[in-house]
Amino acid sequence: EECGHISLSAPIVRLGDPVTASCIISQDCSLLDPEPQILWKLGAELQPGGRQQRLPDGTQKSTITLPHLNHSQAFLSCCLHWGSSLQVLDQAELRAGHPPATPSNLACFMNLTTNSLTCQWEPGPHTHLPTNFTLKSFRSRGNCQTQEDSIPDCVPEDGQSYCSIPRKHLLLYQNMVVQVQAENALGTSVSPQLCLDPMDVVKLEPPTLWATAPRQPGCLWPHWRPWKPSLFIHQKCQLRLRPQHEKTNWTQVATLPSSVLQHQLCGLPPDTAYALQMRCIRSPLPGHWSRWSPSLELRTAEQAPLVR
Amino acid sequence: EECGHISLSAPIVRLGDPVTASCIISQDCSLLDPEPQILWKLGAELQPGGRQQRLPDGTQKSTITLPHLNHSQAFLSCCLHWGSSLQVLDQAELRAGHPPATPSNLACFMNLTTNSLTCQWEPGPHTHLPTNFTLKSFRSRGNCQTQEDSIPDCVPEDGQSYCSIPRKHLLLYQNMVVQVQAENALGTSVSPQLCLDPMDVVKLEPPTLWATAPRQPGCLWPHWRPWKPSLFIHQKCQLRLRPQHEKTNWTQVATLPSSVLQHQLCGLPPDTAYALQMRCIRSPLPGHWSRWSPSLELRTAEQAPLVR
Amino acid sequence: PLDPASSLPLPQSFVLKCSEQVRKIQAEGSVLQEKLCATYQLCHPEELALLGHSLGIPQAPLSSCSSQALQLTGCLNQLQSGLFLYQGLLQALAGISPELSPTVDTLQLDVANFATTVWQQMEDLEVAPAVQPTQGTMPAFTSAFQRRAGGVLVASHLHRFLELVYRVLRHLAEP
Repeated sequence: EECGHISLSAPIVRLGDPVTASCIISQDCSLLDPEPQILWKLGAELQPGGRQQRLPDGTQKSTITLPHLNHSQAFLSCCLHWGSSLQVLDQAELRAGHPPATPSNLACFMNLTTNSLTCQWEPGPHTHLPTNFTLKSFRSRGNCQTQEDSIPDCVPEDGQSYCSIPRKHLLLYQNMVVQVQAENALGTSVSPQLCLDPMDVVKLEPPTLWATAPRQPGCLWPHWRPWKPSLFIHQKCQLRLRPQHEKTNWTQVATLPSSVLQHQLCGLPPDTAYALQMRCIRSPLPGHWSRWSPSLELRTAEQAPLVR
Repeated sequence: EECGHISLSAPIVRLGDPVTASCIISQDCSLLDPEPQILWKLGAELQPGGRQQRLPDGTQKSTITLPHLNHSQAFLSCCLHWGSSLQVLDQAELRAGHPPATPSNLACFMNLTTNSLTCQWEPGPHTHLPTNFTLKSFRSRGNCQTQEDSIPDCVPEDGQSYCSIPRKHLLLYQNMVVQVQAENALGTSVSPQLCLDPMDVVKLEPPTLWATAPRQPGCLWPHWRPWKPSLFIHQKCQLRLRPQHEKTNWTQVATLPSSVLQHQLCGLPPDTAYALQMRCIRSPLPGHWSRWSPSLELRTAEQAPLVR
Repeated sequence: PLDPASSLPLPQSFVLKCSEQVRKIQAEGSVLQEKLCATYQLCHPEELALLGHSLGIPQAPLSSCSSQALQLTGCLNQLQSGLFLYQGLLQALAGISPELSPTVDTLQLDVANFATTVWQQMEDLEVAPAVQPTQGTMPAFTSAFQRRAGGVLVASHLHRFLELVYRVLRHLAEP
């Protein structure tokens, strides 16, 4: 049978809230001293304010209220004097924190190489308590008014704010609803729902740019190839350029369907170095722009010497 | 019922050995041509030499012997002419390789940080066949003449030639027997047995060296601390030095018990830069030398100016 | 009468191995005590004596190992039984906490291995009792706090037990 036993009003409270604890000292422990004085320690500090009473069955009970628990974690000990030392008879772990804030900025993108839908979110301020995040989703139709068969919960690795739903759970080209739930001992909160078709949020990588020698002076002859895994997706691509090594603004020179794999740029000053970049987006179907490609450095051909 | 069926003398043979295969064409496949000619292909090449016969039940059977299978892997196809095309009716995978050589250079060391015994070996030449290596071990006594309780097999990760036996399977300070077995479709081989006490093969890390200002000219005052996880092991340590930046031979200046944590070196030319290194070994109990520590660069004190 | 060490031919390697095992276990025991203090503020075994008393945590006798009246066979017996007892006490701490379990498991394995070293040496010297000692009834730690407090007490008792053993081993190691 336990020597001393602490029971708590609640093991986990909101930060700053009060906590009430009581400790009952069993008879065979208090035999040494008929009226043992029960003492409380929070961490290593003695806590005044314990109200002690003798129960009908002869056991001693002390109750204490900590008005504001400001530690996210602390140990409350119930003690007795025994000879010259202070004996710890029981110890309870107190935890304090906040209920989870609503997860925000939920965003998803479809990864064509891993074939999975990765969603990420902002977890919100630290709650000081173990908080579980779960990505919940279900299949839907139209604009997500109906809930069709649900998809297994996606549980992120410890401490991470993203989760990847594997291909086998995805119904491409159909809308699905995605939502992230945060839960801890003090409550639960859910993010707003996202209604999306995984293929509308494909993460495109930029095309690969290269060039062949320009045919006329003042011209550039860039070529490109869309990112290989996205070849089946019709895209449109933007081409921009600016004089090399100058941090001037980019000039957007063309918007072309991704099936066009080269483009002649003329009317540029001869023998001048330029940096070119390209990005693409799924089109006409919805999608997100890829990043801009790394710069391709090209030089326009020199002016041919005028023969008099 | 299958159209055609190949059966092999053996799916896996030694490289260069012969293989015999037979192919039976069922009636409903050969209806098109009462006397269909069965053809063999190894990979994409037609193979002459098939001996064909009509079985009592009316099915056709062709048998072929490939005198020397020199591919570690090849596909043998049983085919029929059907109209203008050659029809593949069945295909068998042929594999050829070598039985495993005896694994050699089995060596083990005890890792004090992971608390596991890691053994490594030389797998021997490539066998061209899937070959499984297993580290087998059992507890023993004395000089490993007896076999006491066995230890679960340690299966290395794919393609690796080492395996770690976790602490819970180890009986420290007692001898155990370790052996590695290699096995594939063509045979099994085992390495010679190792008889060892894990604590006699501890892998020691070198001590940490530092220094305080030398007291007299021409002296150095190196200090050291044994590698923390090995503090419980009595060791002896060797100290060596050589003039800095000179690739001359090291001079061994002291062999000291690891409990001695500093050592004054004198009789050296003043104001001279030296590199010091130290290594340790379990002693007096058996063990292996640690690597030499990284060099500690020190300079002997200058000669005090003679006051006339 | 003093049972001189020489009457029982203890191999030098056995004494050296036992000394190393004592140092290894004491080092691990200190790690456990440091973690219990840092994580749960249970830093003083003397604050838990009353609880230890009520839980009935036994301590292992080493009366035959006192330097004044060293009785070697009896000492080896008590050492082996004591290690066997502490092995059981450490096992009773199972589930102490996810952070401490690895340390307790390693400690328990090392104590068990040390007990085997002693037992096999007694067998080799043909002084081993016919039957392995029994651990007796182990305390039942019924709460997380009791397992932590038990951890502090067992580590502290084990440390004192091994201090005595180390003194005997040093005495035996003297040429």
